Amino acid sequence: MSGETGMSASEAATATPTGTPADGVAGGGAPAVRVRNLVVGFGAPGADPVLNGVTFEVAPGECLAIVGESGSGKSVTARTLLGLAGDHACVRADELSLAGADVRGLSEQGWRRRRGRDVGLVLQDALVSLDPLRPVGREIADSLRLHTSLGAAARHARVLELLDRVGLPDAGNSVRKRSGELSGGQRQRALIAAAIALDPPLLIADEPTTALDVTVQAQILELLASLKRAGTGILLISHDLAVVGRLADRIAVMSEGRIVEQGPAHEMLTRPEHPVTRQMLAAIPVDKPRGLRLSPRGAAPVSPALVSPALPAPDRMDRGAPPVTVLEATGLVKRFTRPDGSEQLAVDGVSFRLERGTTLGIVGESGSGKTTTARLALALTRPDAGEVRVLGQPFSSATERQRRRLRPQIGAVYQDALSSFDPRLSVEQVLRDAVGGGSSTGRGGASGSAPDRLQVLQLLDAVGLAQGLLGRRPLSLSGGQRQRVSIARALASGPQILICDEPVSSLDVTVQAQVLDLLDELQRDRGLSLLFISHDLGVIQHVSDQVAVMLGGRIVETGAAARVFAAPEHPYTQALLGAVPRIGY
Amino acid sequence: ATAESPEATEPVIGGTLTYASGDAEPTCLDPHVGGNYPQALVSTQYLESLVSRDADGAIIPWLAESWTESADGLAWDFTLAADVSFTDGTPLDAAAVQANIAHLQDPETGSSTGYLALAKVTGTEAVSANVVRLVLSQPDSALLESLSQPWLAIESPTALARSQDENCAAPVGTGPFRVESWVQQESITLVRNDDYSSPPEDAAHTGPAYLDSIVWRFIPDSASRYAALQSGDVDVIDNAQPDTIVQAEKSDTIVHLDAPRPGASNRIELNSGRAPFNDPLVREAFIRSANVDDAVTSLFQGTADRSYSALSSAETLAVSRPDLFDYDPEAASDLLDSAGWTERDSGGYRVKDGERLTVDFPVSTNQSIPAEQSLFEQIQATAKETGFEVVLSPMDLSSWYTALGENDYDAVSAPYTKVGPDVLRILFHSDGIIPAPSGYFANHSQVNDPAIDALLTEAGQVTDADERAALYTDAQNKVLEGFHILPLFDQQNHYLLGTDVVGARALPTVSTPTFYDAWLK
Amino acid sequence: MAEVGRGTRIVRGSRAVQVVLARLGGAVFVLWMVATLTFFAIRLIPGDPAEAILGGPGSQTSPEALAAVRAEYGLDQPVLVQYLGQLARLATGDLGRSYSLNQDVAPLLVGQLGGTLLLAVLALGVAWLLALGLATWSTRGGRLAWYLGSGLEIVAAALPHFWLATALIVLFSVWLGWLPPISTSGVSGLVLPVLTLAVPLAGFLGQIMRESLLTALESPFVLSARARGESERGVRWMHVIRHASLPAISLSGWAFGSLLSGAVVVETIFARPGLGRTLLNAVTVRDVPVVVGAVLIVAVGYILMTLLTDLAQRIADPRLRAG
Amino acid sequence: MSDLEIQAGLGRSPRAARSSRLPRRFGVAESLAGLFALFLVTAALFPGLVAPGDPLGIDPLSAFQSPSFAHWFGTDESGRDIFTRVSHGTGSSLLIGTLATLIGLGLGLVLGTLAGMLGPVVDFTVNRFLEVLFAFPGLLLALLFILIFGPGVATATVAVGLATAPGYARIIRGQLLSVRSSAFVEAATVLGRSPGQILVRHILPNTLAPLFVLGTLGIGQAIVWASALSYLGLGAAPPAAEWGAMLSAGRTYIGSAWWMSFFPGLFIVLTAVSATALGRGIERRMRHA
Ligand SMILES: Nc1ncnc2c1ncn2[C@@H]1O[C@H](COP(=O)(O)OP(=O)(O)OP(=O)(O)O)[C@@H](O)[C@H]1O
Ligand SMILES: Nc1ncnc2c1ncn2[C@@H]1O[C@H](COP(=O)(O)OP(=O)(O)OP(=O)(O)O)[C@@H](O)[C@H]1O
Ligand SMILES: [Mg+2]
Ligand SMILES: [Mg+2]
Repeated sequence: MSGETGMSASEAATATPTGTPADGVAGGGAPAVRVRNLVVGFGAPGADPVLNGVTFEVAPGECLAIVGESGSGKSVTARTLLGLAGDHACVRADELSLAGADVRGLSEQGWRRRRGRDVGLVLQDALVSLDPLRPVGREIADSLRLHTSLGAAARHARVLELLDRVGLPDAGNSVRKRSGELSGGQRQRALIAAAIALDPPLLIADEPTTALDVTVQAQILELLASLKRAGTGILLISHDLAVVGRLADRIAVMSEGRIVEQGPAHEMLTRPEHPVTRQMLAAIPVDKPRGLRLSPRGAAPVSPALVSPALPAPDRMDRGAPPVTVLEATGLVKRFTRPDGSEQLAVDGVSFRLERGTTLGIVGESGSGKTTTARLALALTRPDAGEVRVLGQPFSSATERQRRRLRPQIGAVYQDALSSFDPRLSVEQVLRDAVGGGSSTGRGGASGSAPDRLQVLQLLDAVGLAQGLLGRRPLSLSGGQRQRVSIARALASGPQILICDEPVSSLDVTVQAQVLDLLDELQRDRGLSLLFISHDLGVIQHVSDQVAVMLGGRIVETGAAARVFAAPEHPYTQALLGAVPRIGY
Repeated sequence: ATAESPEATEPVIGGTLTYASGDAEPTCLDPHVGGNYPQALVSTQYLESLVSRDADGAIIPWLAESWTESADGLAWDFTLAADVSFTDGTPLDAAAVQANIAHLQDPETGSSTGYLALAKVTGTEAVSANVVRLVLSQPDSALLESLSQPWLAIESPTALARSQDENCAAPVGTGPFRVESWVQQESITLVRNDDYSSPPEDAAHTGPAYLDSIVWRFIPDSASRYAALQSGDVDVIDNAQPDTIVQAEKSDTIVHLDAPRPGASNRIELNSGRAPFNDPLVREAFIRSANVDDAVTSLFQGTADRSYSALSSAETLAVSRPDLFDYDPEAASDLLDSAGWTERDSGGYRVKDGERLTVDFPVSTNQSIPAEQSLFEQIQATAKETGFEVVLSPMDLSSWYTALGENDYDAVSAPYTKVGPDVLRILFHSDGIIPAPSGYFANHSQVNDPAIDALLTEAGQVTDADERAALYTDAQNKVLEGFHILPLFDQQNHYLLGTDVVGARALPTVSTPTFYDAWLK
Repeated sequence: MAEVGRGTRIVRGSRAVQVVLARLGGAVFVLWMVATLTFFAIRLIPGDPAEAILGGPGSQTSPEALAAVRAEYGLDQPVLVQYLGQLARLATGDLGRSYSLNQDVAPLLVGQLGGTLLLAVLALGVAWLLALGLATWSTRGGRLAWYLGSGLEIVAAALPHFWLATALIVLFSVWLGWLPPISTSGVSGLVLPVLTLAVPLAGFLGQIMRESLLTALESPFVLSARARGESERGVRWMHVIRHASLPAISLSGWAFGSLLSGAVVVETIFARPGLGRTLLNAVTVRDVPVVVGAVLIVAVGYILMTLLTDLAQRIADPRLRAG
Repeated sequence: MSDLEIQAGLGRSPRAARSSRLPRRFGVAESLAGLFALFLVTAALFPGLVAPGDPLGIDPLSAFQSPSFAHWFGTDESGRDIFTRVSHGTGSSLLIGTLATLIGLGLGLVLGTLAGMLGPVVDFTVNRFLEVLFAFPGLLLALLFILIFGPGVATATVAVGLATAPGYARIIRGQLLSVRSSAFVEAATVLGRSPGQILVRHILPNTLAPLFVLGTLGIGQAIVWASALSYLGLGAAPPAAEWGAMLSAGRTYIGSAWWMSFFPGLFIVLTAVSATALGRGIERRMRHA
């Protein structure tokens, strides 16, 4: 043990990244981490553990991906490997070794000596994983300060070297910047730099790309790949098989605290055995043709009996009828003044038409103006120029009073469903309000007319929610359930148009699949017209008839989905397409 | 422990004494300006008057070594002590005294106390270099007593010639100390006058004072003040609270110096100028219904004696009438019945044709120490049993003045400190009822009795001591028998000294402390 | 994650000037309103200022004196004239002449200011230390520490100054005899007043610091710091403390105001020269110039303090600078 | 920012708020606070129950008695029983606190709503006005008010209300603005709700709900304030059994009779503390609901 720690800090610091995985394995021979039958529980020992017999190992220069839906225990696994499972967590394992050394029952000091040296961690949420008050340089230098005897100057030099290595542009400057001044991608790189400062044999990346745009995501994955080549063992954690596809050597699928299936990446992706794995694979929207189910039947049961007969459902597939434009935007422009007073064109001359029964997908990176466009379409903000027409009638130019007539024709689904609910209201109240035209101000479930109640039930059923949820408050619902409720609310007034701003971005792939299917069904059953906004090209590709690609407030390319994805014209579109994570290589 | 300090040991020269006053900080150190007790307290250390008083109340020479009154009593000649000079070097001579009288009578000065005391003085003459003559409009038997007060102290004419601000900041006198510096709101520093040569006859020694300097501080909060004395941060405090005095009496590190102020006793004045107290029966009823004795014993814990007189016990001419003021609820009830206040209302208060028997009692929080205010509360409580509703309303000084000015009170307690029985004239002569333009007047009980007026006016002029005594005695008896006032106790004036302070005493004039003879162990 | 720092410097510059100007304008307006309000408020008080000017325990004012005073202070003129006169003088930085202390207000108050500022600043500092100490301690020790800590904070926040002061005097001066209750000279005399002011404030600050401390402790960046092998102490000193301080900093302006309120009581009890005591006296004797002057100074102090606070915040929190 | 905002923990991050991993705060403290509050209310409504006897009845010969079985809290300078007085004082003290808080909240509500609802111009004006009020330290504001309308319980109460109003106004305004710009209000607009409906259904309830907590917290502070005024001789007039007044009366005798000022002070502190504890408790419940 003392010999272990004897592998002195300075060596670690000066150890230059070695070339090939082979060397990595040879160096020490021991796997970077080996876990056998790990059990982690919180609070009462009676309560069934969060992790239940997890077993895996990662060799140096190898990448193991743990994939599982939200709450399956991925992050706990990650934290446990660092001895950071939490104060009142009880950890048991037949084996738990880092770089060959048993770390069970290690003292706090012992753990501290290993963290960052034997194992580095890159956290889920890059945006908040760096101290916003400290220059990233200091953050990175911390690991060196803690584990090496390097002087300030040496540390600084090393930090620059690291920033270079993770490909942060103009390291000299970035060192002094704080995370707030860096873009998401840059923060993630900085974070990785901090994690690999001492070349730990193992790097744990917990959803390193979830919050990032596809192009950035691709770059980060590439960076991790280069580290892997340099001999670092990588434990990659994600809820999206497609993401890990291009990096992982082996994949472990986790569900409810267990690893249900584990094997070489290729096998897992091509010949999955376990239903969970299958379901995950099925859930990936990329390259799945329009209308193909992503989630297993029954995930969202729809009993036709209850579907409200409010609208005749025109068959989307009938191409005979001439297209009717339900929503039309022409030359929309929206400026914002930044806090520092400078002007910013959030939306710059955006025009589009949405035809009845079809889906117009708007894709673009963060900040490209998608939400603003949506808000303009909903007439929640006044355009500085241009106009929005609904069903051929003036919308954005009308007064709110006049608009109110048209409002029932347009429903909206938001990215952050939770905040779009009045925190005081229960699910039932929310839906009643939506149904009863706001007339029902009754707090208790009892009040309100019977037809109202029937309608509410129909809505619930339409979005595949159990009636049991009626009494709950949105806060206590899962992400998927919330999104369903908000869709139900949007449908309440029997709209023709549904405007969805990133409806699935905060959900993990499996849940996302269910929601996408739900929307698809609803569209078919009710002849809805969807304006579907997302930053995820895969999703857009799956759901859209027409596509518009936004960049910096402009629509750089638009056209039929099939055409755009088959033969993208604009280089940016091509870049996006190139970056989309795909299964099968 | 009491103030008798062992004189056995030799006085130690030097040292600095710290004095903490509970009174408001003066806004001007020259007692000519305005003229209130806080000024008197501090100015006693650096200013001196023409005459002083000894413990028996007899007038004794000070800056004036002798004086003569003309036969008609309209002219007084004062012979000034030889080779005395002010701390700025100006010699003390007739001209100096003239300048002071002029200064006091000049409206610009804004003198109140001194101004009123010199009401009868119409002019001054320098008979010779060291003999000055005061010319009067009428004989004034109280002249010497008036002149003995600190508010009429003699200051350097050269200093008086300065602007009022300068003079207020550092008045120049002949006293054993002089004003070195004054940091507003913090402290006044006094240093020894090494050329001092004019101690009063009753001083314990001659020549300069023992102390190097005195630091005069202001600590309004009584608890903090006492704490400061206990912790030895200060050597002397004034306005000591009864309970602290009792503690001090027990302790062996603090001595108590009790020096009741001269002039009026501390009393409640009943406003006979309006109902209900315009009825003598009701006045007597109130007085009989107030259990003052128990209150005084419980509140002052033996530090103050009950008074039955209009005058302070410091006044030799004070007439005391215990028989008039004993607590007798039955008698009180009978009196009220016979006065027509027969019914009682739900609150148990007497009622007469719809009117409740209410006594409005504005209390000046600046002028009444807490113990006094508690005393009033107890009177309120006991008087209630007989059916009086006493409404105590504590207020700040200016509101209090206003209330009085608008004759909006039935009972009030106001101190009046003045040397000699002439205070009776100010308090009970009907002239004192007519408010000055300011609304201020001294005759709060609004006694309007020609007989009393006559007695007081005459007493103010006769020169024969016995005659004067007789007149004042009659006047007092009339006032007391008319139940115009409810005497409580002597105007309290307690000093607490650390035992290391030796030889401090209060001047018998207005009982302000003097540290001329004092030294620190 | 809007990209930061795209705004052109020039625009930013002119913007800054605008902001500063606006701030100044606001400040002047506030001062003017404060002056006006105070002036007329005092005017509404029943009674005769002339009385107040001559008034003092046991003093008997003569008509002549009053007349003289009225003339001297222009009290015989119509209120509006007096008001305008006052404003005009204020504009020239002349706070007029005190009724009761017969000296010029400006120098008087400036003289008093020192003591109060010293008190306030020290109290603020001590409060900060107490609050931080308590918050950190009670968030690291177990449940007991937690209950104790938050309990202490709430109690402290509820302590009235005047009661605390008395308690402290009785305890430290009368019973233990460690500290002088009253001494304007020397540090020992400062201890009790400063404590009296600091403890309740510490209670308030502590309550917020605890909240933000927790937020910080739970935030991912702390987790990743730990993952680097950072020690508990390291985590607290390198990361958490600063985050915990931010909201408290933003409160300092308010805290300063409350300290001045407290100074009124504390300076009276501990017989310290200072603005608070002067103010209270002035108000009770209706010394208009002093009150107006003092209030103005307080207002200026408050405004400066809020400006300083903003500045401090920007220094402590780069995110604000980024805008 | 006012002490209330601090206590109400506004600007507290949802993370800290939701975090289930904190120890459950004040489970104990709350119940204690509740008990004390219960006692106070009883004392306020039926002082006779808690302490039979006349709070004003004097007994000069048994003055300055230290706490004993006969007199739990001792007696004061006039031999009045302090426990009796403290108990009978509860009513007035609570009343003062509550009324003052109501006044403050009322004014704050008016100002806040004006600022929050009636567009930028009004908002600007009101904000300036608030700034002015903030530039007065609360105590001074109260002092001025009292000096104009004369000391006394009524004026003291109003004064405290006045002094606390700006704080409330600011909180309410902030609350209003955040609610108005919240996503769920937009959602309601999208559903085609009229401004009136939105106001009634969403904005008002979500704005007013926190006021209850503020109120609870406020009462404690208001009582402390009022007692401070009484202490400066500007509140209830002696011998009225009001805590602040008793406290200041007792201070004179602090050296010899500590109990005279200790117990009234203790009750002030305890009341404020329990109010805070309860307020916090309610607040947390509301947030976790
Ligand atoms: N400190 C803790 N105390 C109690 N329960 C915890 C704690 N940490 C995690 N859990 C529970 O353990 C389960 C797994 O949590 P974990 O964060 O590992 O899920 P995850 O797979 O990372 O989900 P996501 O993809 O959303 O990050 C969750 O139900 C969570 O509530
Ligand atoms: N209310 C606003 N005030 C100022 N700037 C705004 C506002 N709303 C949006 N912006 C700016 O407009 C640009 C476009 O914002 P928008 O939210 O439409 O982008 P987005 O495509 O929705 O990004 P994301 O994918 O992250 O939601 C961004 O740079 C943003 O900073
Ligand atoms: Mg996770
Ligand atoms: Mg968006």
